[in-house]
Amino acid sequence: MIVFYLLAILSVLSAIVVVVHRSPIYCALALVNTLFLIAVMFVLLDAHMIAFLQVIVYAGAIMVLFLFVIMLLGSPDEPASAERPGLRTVVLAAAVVLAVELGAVVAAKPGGEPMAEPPSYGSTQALAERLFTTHLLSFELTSLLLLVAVVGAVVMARRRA
Amino acid sequence: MDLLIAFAKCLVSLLIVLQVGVILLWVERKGSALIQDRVGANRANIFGGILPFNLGIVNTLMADPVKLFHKEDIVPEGADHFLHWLAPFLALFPLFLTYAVIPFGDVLVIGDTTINLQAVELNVGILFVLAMVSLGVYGVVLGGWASNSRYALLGGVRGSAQMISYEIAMGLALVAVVLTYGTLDLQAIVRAQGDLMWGVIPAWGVFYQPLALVILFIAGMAESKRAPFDLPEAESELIAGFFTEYSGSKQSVFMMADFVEVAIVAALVTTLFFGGWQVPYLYRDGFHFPGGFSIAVPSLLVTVLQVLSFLVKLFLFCWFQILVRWSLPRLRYDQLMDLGWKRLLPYALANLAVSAVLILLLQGWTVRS
Amino acid sequence: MPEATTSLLRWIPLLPFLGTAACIFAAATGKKALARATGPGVILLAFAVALVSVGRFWSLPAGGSLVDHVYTWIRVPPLDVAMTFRLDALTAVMVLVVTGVGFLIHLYSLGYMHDDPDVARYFAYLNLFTGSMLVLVLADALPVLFIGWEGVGLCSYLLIGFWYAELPNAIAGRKAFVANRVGDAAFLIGMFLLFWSLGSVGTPSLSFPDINRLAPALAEHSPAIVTAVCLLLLVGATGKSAQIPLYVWLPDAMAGPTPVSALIHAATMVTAGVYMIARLSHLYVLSPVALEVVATIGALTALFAATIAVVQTDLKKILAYSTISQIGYMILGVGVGAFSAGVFHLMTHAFFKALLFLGAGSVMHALHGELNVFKMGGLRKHLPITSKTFLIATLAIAGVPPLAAFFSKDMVLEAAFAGGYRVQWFLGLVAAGITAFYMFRAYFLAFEGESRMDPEKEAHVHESPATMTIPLLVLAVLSIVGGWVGLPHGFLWGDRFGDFLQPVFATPAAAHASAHAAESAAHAGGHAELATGTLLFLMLLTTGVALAGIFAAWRLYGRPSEQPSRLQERFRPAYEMLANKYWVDELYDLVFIRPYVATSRFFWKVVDATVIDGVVNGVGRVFDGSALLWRRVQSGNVQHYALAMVLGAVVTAGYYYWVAR
Amino acid sequence: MEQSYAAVLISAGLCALVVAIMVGASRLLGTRTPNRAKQSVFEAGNRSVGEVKTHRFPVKFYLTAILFIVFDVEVVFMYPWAIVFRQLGWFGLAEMAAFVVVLGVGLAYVWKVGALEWD
Amino acid sequence: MAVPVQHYLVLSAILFAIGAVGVLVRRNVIVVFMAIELMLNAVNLAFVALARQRASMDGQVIVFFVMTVAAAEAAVGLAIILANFAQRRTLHADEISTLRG
Repeated sequence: MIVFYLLAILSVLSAIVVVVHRSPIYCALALVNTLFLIAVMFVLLDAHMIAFLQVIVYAGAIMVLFLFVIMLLGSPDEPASAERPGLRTVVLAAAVVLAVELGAVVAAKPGGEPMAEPPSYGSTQALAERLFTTHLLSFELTSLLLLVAVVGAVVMARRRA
Repeated sequence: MDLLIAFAKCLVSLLIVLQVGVILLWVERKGSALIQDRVGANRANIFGGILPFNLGIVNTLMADPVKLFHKEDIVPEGADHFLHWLAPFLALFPLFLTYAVIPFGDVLVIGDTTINLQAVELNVGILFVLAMVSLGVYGVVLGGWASNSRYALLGGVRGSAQMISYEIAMGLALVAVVLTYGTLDLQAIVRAQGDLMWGVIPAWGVFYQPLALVILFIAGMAESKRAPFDLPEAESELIAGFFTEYSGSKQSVFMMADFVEVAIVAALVTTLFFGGWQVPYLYRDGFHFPGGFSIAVPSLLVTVLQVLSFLVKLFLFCWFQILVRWSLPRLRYDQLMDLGWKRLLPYALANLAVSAVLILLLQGWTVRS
Repeated sequence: MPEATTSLLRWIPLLPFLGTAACIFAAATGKKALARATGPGVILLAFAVALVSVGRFWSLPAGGSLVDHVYTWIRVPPLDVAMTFRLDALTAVMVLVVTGVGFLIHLYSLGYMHDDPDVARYFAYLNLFTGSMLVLVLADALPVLFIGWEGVGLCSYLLIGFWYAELPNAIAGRKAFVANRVGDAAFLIGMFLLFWSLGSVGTPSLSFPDINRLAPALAEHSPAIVTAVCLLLLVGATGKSAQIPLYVWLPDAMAGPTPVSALIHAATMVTAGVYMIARLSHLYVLSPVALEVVATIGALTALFAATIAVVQTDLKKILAYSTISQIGYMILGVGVGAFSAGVFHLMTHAFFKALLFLGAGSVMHALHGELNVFKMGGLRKHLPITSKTFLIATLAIAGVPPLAAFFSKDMVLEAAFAGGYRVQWFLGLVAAGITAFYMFRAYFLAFEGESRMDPEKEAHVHESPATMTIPLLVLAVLSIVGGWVGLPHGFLWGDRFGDFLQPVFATPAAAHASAHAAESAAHAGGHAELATGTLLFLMLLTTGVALAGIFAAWRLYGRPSEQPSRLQERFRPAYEMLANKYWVDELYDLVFIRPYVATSRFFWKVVDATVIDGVVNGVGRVFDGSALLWRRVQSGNVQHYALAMVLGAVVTAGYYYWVAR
Repeated sequence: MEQSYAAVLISAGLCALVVAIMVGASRLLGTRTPNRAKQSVFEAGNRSVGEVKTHRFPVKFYLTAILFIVFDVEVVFMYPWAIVFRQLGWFGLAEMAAFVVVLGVGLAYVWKVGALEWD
Repeated sequence: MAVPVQHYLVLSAILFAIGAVGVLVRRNVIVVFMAIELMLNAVNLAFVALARQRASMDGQVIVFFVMTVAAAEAAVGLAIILANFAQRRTLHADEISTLRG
């Protein structure tokens, strides 16, 4: 219980850091931190496999790619003047409203007690069985997605040379 | 009570890894000296003169840390202090954590409580290892980035590129192992290696997945960024690469990280391919030799023996890595990448395919999980 | 019905298709030698396979059949079409004829097309054609049959327009295609109707065994539908088999290379209709009306085409009309319920008609494309083999005993007579006489008498190469002995052929009893089987008619005389009518084509150009105008778009929260 | 399960503590006498010129990272597969074969365009 | 003991909104991308929470796929950023307003 709220607050804070910090690399690190906290929440939600995937794929791969780009481009801290106050207020307002609404919508729906779960719930076994039978097609399509991604990325990246 | 035991176990594994790290430091020095026919580190002499004899290893164990910790901590100008501190932390922390899931013994039976000799009993241990390893990159990247230096940056980029390149091969090798044992639980894998093939040969992973062993070993050594894969550090050209700008304890932490990584590779190889803490023919109640005759052994002694066998294997493979490190010349960067992408990756895939087919062809081939 | 499964049959059509592939490859890479080798080679192989499988079939008990289930083609319950090949007696005959005669024609083509640059493409088409026909005859279900049905249609189009460089050829090909389409449409509708209606008497299916099984029940259920189906299919048959009213494409089909004409007319395509009706005999016998129509169309066509043939001057045209009329006989045969007779005539016809066309081709070869019989004459001394074989074929088709067509044609007529179709029988009889007349007219003009060729052509007239003459000889032999397998009942070994085919067909007895009892009673004392006396009489009658025709031909054309032109003068109008083929083409042009063109023009000019284009352009303009307005929104700044998205999300979420909860 | 993750937390805490101490040690124990020479970035004796952060690298490194991501995901997909492999049998093998083959095409492409060539 | 699923959902809504703000206000395209990843994660959290609520693995499987998509998206997106940077020498979102390359 407490663990969750602790995590929640921390994650919100570091998410805010992601959005507001001026140095991209700090943003990246804050994001990694957020991802970790979310991973822990996954553990709380009995999604053990997913939690580790979160760390491996997001923290271990995607964020590394971000860091790479930041290093490759040596992206400088952006000047605070870049922001335009007018837009900012609008956006903030919109965001707050959105958050409230979404929160309200989901909170409005009665949740009740979580359904009883089979002992194997969240285990790699259970995930795998689902993934490789019911979601077989999506799984195979994923490979196509990745293929396209790699080709596209290579093409784009090599254009500079 | 449980928490206490857990705490104790974590402490033990931490101590093991710490000691292994420091000892490796000494082994590195003396070992390299041995290889190169030198005397090696022989100046430090604690209580010199007071004691009639030289304390040998103890000198290194004491002297090195003490010296390093008392050095000045220099942060270059224009560097980001926080990141400069964070980098070494992130370099070492995940490695320590990795060690927590490695089972260093079977069970310890005290009275009626049996304690599983594994600091963290995760049923997804291998994923844990993989996750931690994948985090190792951050230390390198940040180290390079934080210390506002070209050498460091170059070393950082190189290092991270190298690590991720070999992570794939490593991951695939691990998959092959998982395929063989059908579980992600390291302890279970070790236990599975307890029984015998054809009643004689211990069913160690090395007999099932030789190629995976080789790949894992090479990839692991590349991960640890030591010769012959030490381009990111490359004293001779990059002056320690990403931790060029580090000094004192921070630098020692980076070096420590290298040794710990060596230890972890050794531990992984031991656990996955050489039966971990298993002693051939030794079971919880004693030895049972193929011939049928057996020797009863008290359970405590069994545990001790098993832990010992684990440590022995561990050091064996550490030593092997040090041998390699002092024997082979450094790769060129293109060679490095070729090895990673054009050799290990395809081999790992092929190995996986072959094992999968074999498993299906002769189901009994592998240890059931 | 005992069945033996085998995987042999699939190779019979498959081989030609492989050949097609090879030839296309050859055409693409210009390897003519390859095409020359594979083209005839695969057909020979197919023939061998066919022989083997027929031999296997022989060993089965009577009424048995070989079955080769290749795969399930369509499964959309209740429709379930299996790609299955079945070889029963009927198919056995057809397969042997198609592959055998087909091979001879291929062989002949080697010589005939020797100098043609496109020989590879030619063989590709030819193989495809043969393969399709084999699918057609081997098919065990109506849709599968339809594949071959369409295939031969397509190939006829391709082959007739083979020398597409010349416009007439292209047009002729198109004509053939369109005429076939009309028939095919009807065929399809018939097929659907059949399927749909079978649903009302059991699980609908289109495989022939099921059709045969369910047919009686269907006839019980609603005879009208059976008739409708039969007639629709008949229309399809008239398209393929060039019967009234859809025969018009065939004479023009002469545009193609002569061997192709031989293939189309003798072995494969045009017989498809006859085969189809014979195959569905169990269905047809249940609809006396349909049978009546079939028989009438057959007889009419036979006479009609024969009369046209009388005045043609183009050798191939003559043969073309003779084909139409001969097929008329076959249709007549199946129409009067004497299916075996029809098929019998089909087989013999395959022999002598192929022979005739190849002979004609040989003549063309010698005369460099000259086809006008009045520009020939006296070829006998130049082309000994061709002329002899041609003579044999002519005798055969004229129905002179004991050559092939005598027995088959006679059997058809006698069946018609016996069946009480007296009118049709009479038409057929007359047609027989005319046939004999015009065939010998052609023969005399072309080969006898003194030459009317222009000198420089006559200079180097030469007999054709062996590859062309060998098929001639073989076919000649077949044309002589081909008919002996089916003697009339009671003579020597009798009608072996009919006995062989009997298990396949439905006995038309039922049809007789129901439909023709009345007339039969009126005509021949209601006795279907003929007394030997009557039989003999009939045979003598037909022979006599034939001889009369021959004699007439000899009187008019056998020796130089002015009589033909005089007759021509005297019966000017009749002559005109025949020469213009009863103006049928013009009629069709008037009735169908012009109105069609007119309507099309209307839709093009008015509907399409004005209405549709107007709308389209209008829409375009609307957007064009509004774009001027909207482009302001497109700043190109991604984040503005994102903002829009978020606002949208806000609104949506708000809707769900406040409105739709 | 839960208490095993508790163990993770515990050992994480321990490790964090130890490492933090090790890293901070010389801040506590070491002397601090900063001066320009010490602080200056090492450039083999030369004076450092220009802005380091804007120094850019060959795109090759980036390509490597992309490849890494793609294959990392592949590997990640393989773990669950390996777990249930014995249940899936040949079918499972076929699935993964299709998957890997497609990605293999990607590797082949990258290989062919020479993104793996380091000169 | 168990945290009601709504709390997870609310949290994910908040994170989502924060991410949206990042996407909208930041000018550095790389950071914008990070914000997008943040939003993706917020959604993942919702998925897993609901999966737990309904005791069905599908939610987790979908998260699996979302991660894959995120990986692909990051790879391509960053590649585009690189190419764009090579052309215009900028990471400033406002200045990247044409598709012309």
